[in-house]
Amino acid sequence: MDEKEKIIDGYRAMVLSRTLDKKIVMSQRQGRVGFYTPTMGQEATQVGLSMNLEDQDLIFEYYRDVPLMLHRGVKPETIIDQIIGNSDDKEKGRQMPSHYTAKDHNFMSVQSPVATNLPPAVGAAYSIKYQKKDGIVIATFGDGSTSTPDFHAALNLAAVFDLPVVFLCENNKWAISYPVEKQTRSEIWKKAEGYGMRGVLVDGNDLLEMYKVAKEEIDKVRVDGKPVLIEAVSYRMGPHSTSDDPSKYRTDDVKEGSDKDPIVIAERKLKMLNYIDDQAIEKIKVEAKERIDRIFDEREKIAAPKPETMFEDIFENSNWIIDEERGEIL
Amino acid sequence: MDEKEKIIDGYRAMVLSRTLDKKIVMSQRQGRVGFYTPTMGQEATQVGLSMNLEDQDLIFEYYRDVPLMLHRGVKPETIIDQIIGNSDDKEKGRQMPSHYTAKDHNFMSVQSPVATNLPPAVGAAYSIKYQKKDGIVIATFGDGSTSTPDFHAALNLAAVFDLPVVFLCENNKWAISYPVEKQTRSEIWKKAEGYGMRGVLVDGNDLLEMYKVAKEEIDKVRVDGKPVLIEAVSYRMGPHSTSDDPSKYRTDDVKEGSDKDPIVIAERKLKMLNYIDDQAIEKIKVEAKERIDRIFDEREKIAAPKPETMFEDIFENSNWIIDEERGEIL
Amino acid sequence: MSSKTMNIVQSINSTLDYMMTRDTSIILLGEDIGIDGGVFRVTEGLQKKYGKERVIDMPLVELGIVGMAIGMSLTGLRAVPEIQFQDFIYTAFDQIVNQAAKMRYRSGGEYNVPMVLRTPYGGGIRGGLYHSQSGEAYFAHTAGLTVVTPSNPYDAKGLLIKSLRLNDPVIFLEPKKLYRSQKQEVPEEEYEIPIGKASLVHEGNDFTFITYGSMVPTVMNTVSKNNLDADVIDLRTLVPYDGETILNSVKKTGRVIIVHEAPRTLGMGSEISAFIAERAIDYLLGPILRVTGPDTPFPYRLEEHYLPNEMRILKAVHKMQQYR
Amino acid sequence: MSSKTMNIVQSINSTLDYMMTRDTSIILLGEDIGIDGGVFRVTEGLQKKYGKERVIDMPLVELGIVGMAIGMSLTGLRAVPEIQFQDFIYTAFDQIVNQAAKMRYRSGGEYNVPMVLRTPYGGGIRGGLYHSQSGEAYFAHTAGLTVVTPSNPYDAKGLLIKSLRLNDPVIFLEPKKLYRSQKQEVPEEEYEIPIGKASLVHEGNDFTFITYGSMVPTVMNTVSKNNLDADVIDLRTLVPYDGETILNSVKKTGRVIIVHEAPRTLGMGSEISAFIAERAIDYLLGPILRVTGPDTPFPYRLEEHYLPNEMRILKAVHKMQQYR
Ligand SMILES: Cc1ncc(C[n+]2csc(CCOP(=O)(O)OP(=O)(O)O)c2C)c(N)n1
Ligand SMILES: Cc1ncc(C[n+]2csc(CCOP(=O)(O)OP(=O)(O)O)c2C)c(N)n1
Ligand SMILES: [Mg+2]
Ligand SMILES: [Mg+2]
Repeated sequence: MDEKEKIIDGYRAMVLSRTLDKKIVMSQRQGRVGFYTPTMGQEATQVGLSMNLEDQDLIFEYYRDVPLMLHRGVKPETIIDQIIGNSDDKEKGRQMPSHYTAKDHNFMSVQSPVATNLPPAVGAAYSIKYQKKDGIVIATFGDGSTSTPDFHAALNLAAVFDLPVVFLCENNKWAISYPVEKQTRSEIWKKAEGYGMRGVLVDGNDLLEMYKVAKEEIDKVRVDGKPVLIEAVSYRMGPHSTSDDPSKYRTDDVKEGSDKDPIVIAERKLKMLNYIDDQAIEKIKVEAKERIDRIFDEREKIAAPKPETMFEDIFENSNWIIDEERGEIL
Repeated sequence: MDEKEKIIDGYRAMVLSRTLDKKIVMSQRQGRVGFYTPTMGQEATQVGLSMNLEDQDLIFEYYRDVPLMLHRGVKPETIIDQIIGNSDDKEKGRQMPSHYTAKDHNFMSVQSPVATNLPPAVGAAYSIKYQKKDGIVIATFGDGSTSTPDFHAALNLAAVFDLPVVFLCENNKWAISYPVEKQTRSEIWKKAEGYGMRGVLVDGNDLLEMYKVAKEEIDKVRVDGKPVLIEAVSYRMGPHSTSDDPSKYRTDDVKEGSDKDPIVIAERKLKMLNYIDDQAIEKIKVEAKERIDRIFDEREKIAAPKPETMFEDIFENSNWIIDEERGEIL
Repeated sequence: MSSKTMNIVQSINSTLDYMMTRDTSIILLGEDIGIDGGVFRVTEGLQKKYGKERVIDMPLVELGIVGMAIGMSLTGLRAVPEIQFQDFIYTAFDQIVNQAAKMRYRSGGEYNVPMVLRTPYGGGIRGGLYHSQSGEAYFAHTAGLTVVTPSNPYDAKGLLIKSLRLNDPVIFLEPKKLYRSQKQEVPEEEYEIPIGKASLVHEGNDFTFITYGSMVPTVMNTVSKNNLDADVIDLRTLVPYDGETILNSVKKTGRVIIVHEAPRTLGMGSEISAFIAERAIDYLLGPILRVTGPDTPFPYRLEEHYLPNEMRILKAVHKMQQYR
Repeated sequence: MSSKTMNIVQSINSTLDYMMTRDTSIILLGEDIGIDGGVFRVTEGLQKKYGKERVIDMPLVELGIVGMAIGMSLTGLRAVPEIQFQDFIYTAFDQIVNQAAKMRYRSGGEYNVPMVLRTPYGGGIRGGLYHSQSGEAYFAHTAGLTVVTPSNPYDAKGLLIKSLRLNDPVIFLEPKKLYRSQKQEVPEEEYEIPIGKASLVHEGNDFTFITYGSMVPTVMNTVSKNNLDADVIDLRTLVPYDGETILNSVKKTGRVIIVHEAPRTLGMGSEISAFIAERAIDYLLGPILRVTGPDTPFPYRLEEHYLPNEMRILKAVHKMQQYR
């Protein structure tokens, strides 16, 4: 794919993700989905990063990484199946919505306790280095997550052992109701220095900028095998989750379609570059909408997982305790 | 006390501590003490800090802070009672040696999991600020402890809430067998910046230097109420503990009486200032030795705690479960 | 005596308010508890009333929330940390079991930690693996912790007031499934429910049901719908549990069924069962049965199969009835 | 068949060596395990033999040790993290219970964590509050963890080999009191001890002693010194425990005494007792008794009063004998 195609393709993933996002949020309001953490506003950050990844790279993602997953080739079906928790869901309907798994694209399984994906990400990077494999590890998390114990442990260890990890902090300015200014008295990217690691700040609202900076950084990681902390600043345009009401704690909403919307920013830039025009944009959007609507309706019809699946996968082999409990409950 | 007296007094505390240290280590070899973490080498760091403290200050110390305790006025008896775990021990013989408590001098009770004293120290500073009391909080820990989750949580919170905490990292270069160069890729004092906090480096082997730098920093904390991270570099002259054999992992020992011994450094400087001469030094050392020998022999004779004390202080009021267990065991 | 109709959320909220007015040493801290009023709205309005210094919105670090609460409680305050979901408490586990629980003991009684750690727990809200856990056994196994869980608005108030007057750490577990599921008259004046005292919420002769928290309504419904002639004991305090009330009932009925949501292996039911097997074996007319969550993580879509329900309780009843 | 006389430390050390030679995916990580050989010398010599990349001296962060081990085990390696003392594991508790234990389940079986977490536990070395804890119940209560503890050099080898061949996380608890207290012939060739299979280390008709880890020698000495006609069951695996062996013995003797070091409330004994009270109530000739550590933190100077001993076990025996 040439550079232009690659960028248009990135934009297309952003639109697909936004379309899916809105579909799920709407479906949640209609009672068709139980819960969801919207990703609106973080599309450029994630896609810009993803555009630099290779097949063998491992990704320890967090719950808001739908754009990243879609761009990397995970099908919307996978996302929707997880959100509905139907019997096609790779996780067998076990996790609440927004906790995806996609091993076929090297995505780990998302946990809820924030940033606890980071130390395992470092361990995975150790594996790669030790086994002399190709590839790097991406570990993503929010601004709030920088306060956690796991953030500290992971960054220090990745630096100490010279491991190829890209720590992507998706600074969307909020941790539920708590603003990033109160989370810490330092800029996030500057925390890297305290670990003896490179740190960079990038405008995560701007697809092209994000693509460029991530490229520079990821190229370095591939060469020198050392970690980097990227702080990509965007904005959480939606509520924290479908259970959240941001009007309780903030007034500075960024509206969809406004100047600060990363999709609008991308469109402006791509038009300036003559990569796309209004017609192309319209086509991309219509296609995305039709695709998502169709898929969603289709996936919704898939049955729930069978009750007996509840007792699978605790261990590779079951044991008498689980067997008895299954017998008693089913 | 004038400045000169204060400094001589500091030196005296260093000698007292060193004397006690050697006495305990020797007693451990003789089977009179079960375990001990020597403090040899960290006297100047601790005393230099302590010289700037006031009565109301709260101290969340760690297991190697005997010089600090002694300088602040904790009696050697208190230390020895704890180490023996006799019935006069304030902790009732419950903790293994080196885990002191001295509430009368505002010392907390030492725990083993390293650095887990730091978040409570921040909470105590919050109390002081909230209740508009005087005083600051001192929290001490080793170089290895900077890798812990609690270090990160505490520094970030102290900065976010503008709390009067002095974080004293006693960098003695080793965490048992693990050298500080491998613990982290950054200088420790530089980690402060990642929390938006002041950080300073000081020669913790030099009593006068330590006193001066700690004074500057503590004065600031008393005025602006904001935290600081002080990295005081010294050297763990002894083994990690009486169970440890440093010859397995290091060869660069600092010998007692050598140029790098903080007591030797202090003596040289104090003599240059004409604060003391060889005779005065000898007198201080002899007095310390006689005092410690006498106290140790005396405290050793104190009986063990009574078995029933094992069942006290789990809660303010006992409950039937504990009562029954006591009945069954005693 | 005046009273108000309230759910558990309202009861805890108004009790915190009541106590904060009277005991100025009480201070709340947690994620999103201030301006947002808590993700379950339990602390709604309190920051507005008591200020940001007393109802503290915290950075995202449970270890720091609990750690700071310990330090506050060591120095004249009475901290009430909230952990947003009990599932996230494990990142602060060391502070709880190695610091808070052992402070009085290790300091020979010189220091103590009068902290009330509040946290919603259990399933019933479609939270899946990480928003549904019932971890009470971890705390109940830890010497030095008092573990409390109310099952209704009235008890919530009395237990919370009492907890806020203890001088040792309390783990105050709020069954989130019941937060808004029932309303009850709650007196406006203050009252305490003693720690260690269970509530006999139904009386009968054939069975002893021992339960607590979210399972109390499930058991009660099963008992009344099926006209079971049974004692139902709501433990309210898990440590120290009320051995006397349990024994009295067991000696009367001889048939014990313990019901809880948490996984069976080493769940609270195992302790209660062992206690009975130690003290009242002669009175038993059948096995001691446990109806609990299974030893699996908590599933999202199949939540209703995970949670003990009427059918499973009746299965145990029938098993017991067939005995001998 | 050749064999060597070894203590537990030597048995684990040589087994790690044996397995590392054969399974190149095994990798060790922990504090002071490399150049220093571990504070109990369990990993002595291994770094020299296998290199610093394979026997990793780690910075001081348990959360990171376990977290990295999980990541390694997800990606083709088989990590063997060591926690220097089990008492310090709580700072990594979330990684253990929320990550390692739930990985296979939450990913629908796509991912798994073949990690063997080794850690010395229990009292007997004058370690006081923070170097003596027996926290096995915390792990045994956690769905998704296999919990193993050997009581002698022979079992240590067989259990460790088996653990290193499981594809799920194992908590491998080493009773530090026994590390060097006994020598035994350990075959040089490999053998596995199955997970979930207890060992009947003494046979008799009057009593069933159920125990594990550091208490096995204590119970065995009491039995032989006092000529007790008793079964002694060494559980070896705590989860899944060997229900069959337990039931067979209980049905034979009718008198059960469970012995462990950990605090009584919700200690492993409560689960075993509840299991028996559920399945074999008719066979019981007396109460199910527990001889355990009390519900207090672990004291330094009074350690010998904390640990169950012959006197306390005999007290239980007499209590049982007086029954009926
Ligand atoms: C350890 C832990 N504590 C609390 C929560 C509850 N919680 C879920 S998301 C969230 C905020 C996360 O903020 P941030 O890291 O900035 O990510 P964002 O949601 O903004 O993308 C909180 C507090 C959690 N999931 N994990
Ligand atoms: C959480 C935790 N992990 C491991 C240990 C075991 N341990 C005791 S001291 C120590 C090294 C501490 O090094 P440092 O912080 O530099 O302090 P120092 O002993 O050098 O004064 C270790 C690993 C512990 N006490 N706590
Ligand atoms: Mg955020
Ligand atoms: Mg050190």
